[in-house]
Amino acid sequence: MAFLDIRDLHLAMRTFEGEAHVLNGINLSVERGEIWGLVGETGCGKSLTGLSISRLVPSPPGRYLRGEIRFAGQDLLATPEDGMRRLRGGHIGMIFQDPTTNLNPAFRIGEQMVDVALHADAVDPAILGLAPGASRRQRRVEARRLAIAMLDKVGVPDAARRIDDYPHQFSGGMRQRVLIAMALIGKPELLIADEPTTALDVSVQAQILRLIHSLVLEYQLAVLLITHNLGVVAQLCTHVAVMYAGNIIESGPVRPVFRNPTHPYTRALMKAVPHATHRRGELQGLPGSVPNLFTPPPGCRLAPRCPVAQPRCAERVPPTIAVSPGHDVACVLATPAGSAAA
Amino acid sequence: MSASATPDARASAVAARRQNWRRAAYRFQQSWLSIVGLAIVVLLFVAAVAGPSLVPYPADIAGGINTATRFEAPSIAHLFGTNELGQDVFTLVIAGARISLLSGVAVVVLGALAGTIVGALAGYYGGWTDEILMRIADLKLTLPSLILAMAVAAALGAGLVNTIIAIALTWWPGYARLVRGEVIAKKEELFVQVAQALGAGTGRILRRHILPNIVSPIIVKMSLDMGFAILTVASLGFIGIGVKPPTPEWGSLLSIARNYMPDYWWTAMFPGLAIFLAVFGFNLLGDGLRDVLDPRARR
Amino acid sequence: MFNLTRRQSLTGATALVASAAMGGRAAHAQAKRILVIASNQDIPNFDPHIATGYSASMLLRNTYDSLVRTEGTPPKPVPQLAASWTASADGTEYVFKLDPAARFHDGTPVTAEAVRYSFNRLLRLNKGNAWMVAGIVDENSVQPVDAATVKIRLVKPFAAFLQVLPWLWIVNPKAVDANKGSDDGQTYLRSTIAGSGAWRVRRAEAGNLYEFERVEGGWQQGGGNLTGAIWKIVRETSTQRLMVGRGEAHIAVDLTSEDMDALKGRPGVVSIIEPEYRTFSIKMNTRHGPLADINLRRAVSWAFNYQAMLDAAGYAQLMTGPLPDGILGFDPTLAVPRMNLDKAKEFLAKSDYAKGGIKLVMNYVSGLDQQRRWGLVLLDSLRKLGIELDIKPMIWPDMVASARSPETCPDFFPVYQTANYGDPDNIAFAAYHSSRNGGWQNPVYSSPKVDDLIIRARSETDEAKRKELYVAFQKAVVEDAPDIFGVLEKRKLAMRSDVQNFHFTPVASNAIELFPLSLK
Amino acid sequence: MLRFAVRRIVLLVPVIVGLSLLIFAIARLLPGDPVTLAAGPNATQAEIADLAREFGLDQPLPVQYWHYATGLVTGDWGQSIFTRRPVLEDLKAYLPATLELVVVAMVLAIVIGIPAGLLAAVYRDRWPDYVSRVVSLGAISMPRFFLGLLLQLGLAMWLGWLPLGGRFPLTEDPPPFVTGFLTIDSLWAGDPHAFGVALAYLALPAFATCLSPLATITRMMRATTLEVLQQDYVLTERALGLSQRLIIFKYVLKNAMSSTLTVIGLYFGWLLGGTVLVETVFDWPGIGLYATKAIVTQDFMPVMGVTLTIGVLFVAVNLVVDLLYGLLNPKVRYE
Repeated sequence: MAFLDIRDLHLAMRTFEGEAHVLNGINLSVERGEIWGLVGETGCGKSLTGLSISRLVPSPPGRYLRGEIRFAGQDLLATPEDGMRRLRGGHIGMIFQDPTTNLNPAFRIGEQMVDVALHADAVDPAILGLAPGASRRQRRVEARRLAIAMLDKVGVPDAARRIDDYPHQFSGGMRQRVLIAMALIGKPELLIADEPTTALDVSVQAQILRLIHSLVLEYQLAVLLITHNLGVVAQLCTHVAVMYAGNIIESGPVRPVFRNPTHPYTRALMKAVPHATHRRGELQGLPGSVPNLFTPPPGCRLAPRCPVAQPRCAERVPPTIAVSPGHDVACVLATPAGSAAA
Repeated sequence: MSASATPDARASAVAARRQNWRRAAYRFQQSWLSIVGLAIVVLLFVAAVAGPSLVPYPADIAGGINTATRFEAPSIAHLFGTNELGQDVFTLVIAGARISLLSGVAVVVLGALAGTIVGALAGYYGGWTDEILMRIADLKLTLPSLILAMAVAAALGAGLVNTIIAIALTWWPGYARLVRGEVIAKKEELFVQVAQALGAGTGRILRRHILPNIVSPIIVKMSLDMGFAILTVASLGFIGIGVKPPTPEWGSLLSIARNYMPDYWWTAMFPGLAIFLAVFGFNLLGDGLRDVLDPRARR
Repeated sequence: MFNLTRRQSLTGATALVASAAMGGRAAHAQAKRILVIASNQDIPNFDPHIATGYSASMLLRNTYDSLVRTEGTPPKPVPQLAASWTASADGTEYVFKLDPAARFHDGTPVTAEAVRYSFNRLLRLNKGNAWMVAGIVDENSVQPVDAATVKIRLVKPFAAFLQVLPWLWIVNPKAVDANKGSDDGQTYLRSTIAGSGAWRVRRAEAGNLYEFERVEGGWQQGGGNLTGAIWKIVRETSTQRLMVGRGEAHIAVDLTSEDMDALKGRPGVVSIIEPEYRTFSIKMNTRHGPLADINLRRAVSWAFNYQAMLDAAGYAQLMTGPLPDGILGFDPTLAVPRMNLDKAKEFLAKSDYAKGGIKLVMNYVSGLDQQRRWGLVLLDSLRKLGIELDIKPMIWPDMVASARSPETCPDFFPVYQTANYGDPDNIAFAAYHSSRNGGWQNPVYSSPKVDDLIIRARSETDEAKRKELYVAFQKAVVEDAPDIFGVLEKRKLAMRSDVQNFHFTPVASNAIELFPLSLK
Repeated sequence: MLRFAVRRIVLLVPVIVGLSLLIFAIARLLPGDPVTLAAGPNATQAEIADLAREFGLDQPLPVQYWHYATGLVTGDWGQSIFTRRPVLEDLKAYLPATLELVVVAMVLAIVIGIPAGLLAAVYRDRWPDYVSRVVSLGAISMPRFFLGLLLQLGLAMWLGWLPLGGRFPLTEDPPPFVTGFLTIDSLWAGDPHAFGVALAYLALPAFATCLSPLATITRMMRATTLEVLQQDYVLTERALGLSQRLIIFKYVLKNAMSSTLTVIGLYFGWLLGGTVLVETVFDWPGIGLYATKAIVTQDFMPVMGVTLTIGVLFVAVNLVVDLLYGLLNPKVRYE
């Protein structure tokens, strides 16, 4: 079993209009040291997948219909909130999109980092490495030392002084570094990064990506990088999974997938890359928009927009087929590995 | 979108609006508190409109007395008992709904009107006009409105109209601020600029183009203010600076009846409860409406 | 008992509440014997020659002395500063022998000169109670004979002279002269006592309370055991009633009939419901507006629902004409209007307003609930004549201002007249003599015939002849129908049973005299 | 921070001048003839004219305002035309009672309202939320004078636990004046009995006064907490495993407080003028009762004095709130 293993995950969200099936049978396996890029349009369910791993989807309105998420063998959907809390911060770190809104503006960054470190230490005393009888004060001092070290590591200059600054005193890139430091202070094994660079300048983006890359190498992290930017995936990731309307429709190691995109949606996505701005719902070469999730079409969810759709596409969900080792595609037109020549 | 003129798009816009209304109505129904509020307010309006023809002793409303039946405890004949002049308390309380509702509406409408004019002028002209009007409004907000209203009402003399004027005079700054903000925002919008370019006069632009567009926040505020306006009218009545007898205003009924507590509790209890219910009803309704109409407040 | 540590007091705050607030205070008051009187009237001015109203009277009669006091039912003059007095046969000259022991609070003796000084100051300022002796006493009337003897020569005879003396207080000339300022000491006396009374003001919190304490070494002998007293301003009569019921106050002076009913049978509470010379009538504007028509006035008088007025008043009796029952010269056989719609309509038909259809105005003092009730009774009565009534609450000063001229005077002007002295002249002169026109007691009514009767009655010294004159006066007034003669409300006081030695007197009985009172 | 504070304080000057001008204008625009009223029932035309001269009411309006304004600065706030007492002295006597009432009520409202609002938000759409919403709307709708009467009826008349009204037992001397707050003065004097008594007298009026700010603070706190709970940083904090308690009571609370603080400031000022009704019901000797009496007799100077005092206090309280806001909100402080 993989380090992170998501099997047939179904998530429904209740809204005014009814219950929407937002995740529709996600399958994903991530090992330590792998950097997975999870790509797709806004609303395809990639962020919810990330949140599901940390069990941060509020319930209600969220409801898991089926499936399981296993993290280091532990079934997360069956883990009580208390147990989840021990995993968060300590074993699973998360970074979110907008560094300007993800740091609490009313507190010095040190304050927030120290609290995270103390929490991580409560889960795993090795984090601070203090004896069990250490006083609160000692722990705080040590946690602060660790926080400074962490800031230093992610490249915040003059960390010992800046730890007492407020978030608004940092630039966007620096704030994202602070958030990364905060996410990694508990030495997690899995890092979920939800669009970590989207809100940043291109040059800063590259720095952050490089930082993540170096940290992966150092800590043997498993990373789930959620993004809509295929360029980022190409730069950083080892693997990629393409999502559409709650399904992973194509996944595999970056190189084969990018070199040989098989699913019509992936192809459309690849064509869109040069255009930095693409409006929601209007993907290059794909007319129409993301399907209604309340009453999804019975077959392939892309069928109504698909340029190469066939009658059978609308009848049943296409099976997932491995077009090459590890490269899976959910399309009736895909041909299994080995039969391609035929 | 360039397609806004096509029949298709218009139909979908209509559908979207209908959808919005349905959604609003749904949300409103979801909140049973709002329904209770609506029910109370409807009841109040019924009492206000049809009250005099519903009550058992309509003569008492205009000051009819019957000193042979003073201070009778609640009974079938007198649901809320009788007061110091033998008047039927139930009759007076029901008749009071008209007074309270009327004065509440009048205060809010007058306040909104004055505030709208001030706010619109300040927002539209900007500069010194804006500065002076808004400074006055700000200063006005720092003054104790109840004391001010009391002073003005006392100086003008007793009577419902004077009371309403006195309260409305302290009521406008809130609206002035609201309207000014909206006018400044709307002034920059394209349709106003176009009208200006076409040479429309100031009054016309304000009247025809800007004000109609800011009616809905004003109405939301008015609905939220109703309860408080009723409460203020009753407060003045309670202090004894309010209506003239025999007007059956709740606050003054309570003020008089206060002297008969606790022995003749019914004379005080029912007018007091009526004030509470009326204000509560409007507050529930206003709260519900705001939740529905103001998406930011809805969570 | 209260020797608690701070911590105990904090944790035990709730437990303390009941015992501390109630029992503790009671015990405290017992030791000091402080009488608490609840009243709704403030005492804005302490000047004995300016201040009026029963609350000021209470303060003044306790902190100042006058030549004579009043006591009993019917009220009789008894010695105070004057130990004895004589009057000449024609009733124009009085000689008073002052009590040699009398001392002002600063120790100066009360002399004949002080009497002269006080009378002249009263006349000079011409405010307060000066009207009581207006035209009777002038600046040369008071003549010191020696330090302890003073002679007062009246300008003309005044039968009620001794009755008004209790309300004319003697100030300490030395103290006033030292603080005379430019206003004859008005500023000084407004908040300072310069008298010889048995009490002084210990604490004055305007609008809240006035505390009195017994003057140490005061010249008065005897009296009750009180060490102090508090005049507490309590606006709501129901609150006054509750305070007496709970023992938080010993006497409440402004109770309504409903309050008295509620207190009935309450242990520890004594109710005093006594007739008093306080009239209430609704004056009509005889000079301006529709009511200048005598037939309309008569129609109104006959249409008025007297029974309802009486019902709404509670402990009261209807007036028979302008004078209160039982006073000298009162005519119980006088024929006065009582509700009779046929008769009322008859008069209405004779008036210029045979069809009704007019709207009249009545002002009343806002906050005086009885007046409001009677206003509603009038409204209800007038409706039967097809006449509407606009009832306007007003503050008292505005009422007074409206009385200044017939044009500003409302159609109906309700007014209480409290007798300060037990003589018919008090009400007859104040309320019906045309010289008082423009004042609140008699805004507009004027009749040469009535004027003549009043003046003759006032200086007549033969009692039988006086009575005759007053009978004629009553008949003449009723004939003119200037008022709706209303009710004599009974004086309603509630008192804790531990208050001792209280004797009711029908004049200014709510201006409690502290001196004789004791607390058990 | 200091510069910020100084600048704000300097800005108060024109505000106070504006306030005095506005109050003066309102007082002079109102109908009514204070001089005739003051002169009394038997005054002659000459006496009325004298009185007008004495009060300076015969001067042109700008001159009158100048006298009024200079008087304000030199401590002459005019005098009541009826009692002839200096307004400033009356205010000194009555203001502490109102302040004590308002401060105690506000403290109650804050201490209860903030946790209540926080809990309502955390338990959104569950019973604590419903209860707090209905109760707080009910409390806002409750006329304070009616509530006061009911409290008197229940706790004072029927149960007899608490005094009906007033501020201190009549026959006892209040503790020596230090702050004018009887609760503090009695503790200062080391008199626990007087403290208990003062509390007993304070209980009902303070409760009646606190309900409406309590309800408003609860509602405001609920709304802002809900807003804060939606913020990204709360998600981050949860995602990094911080406990719900730590998040709510430390990280959310401080953020939600800063918006609620503004409401608290506004309410404090509003209450100063809004205690009129409670003071009337409970016979609480504060400026509200003082103003009411002056209004009923159309006595201008006390009304102007009270209005100005409340206006200035309102501005001052909001200044303090602004400064506190800076403390809670580092962004403001450093700009």
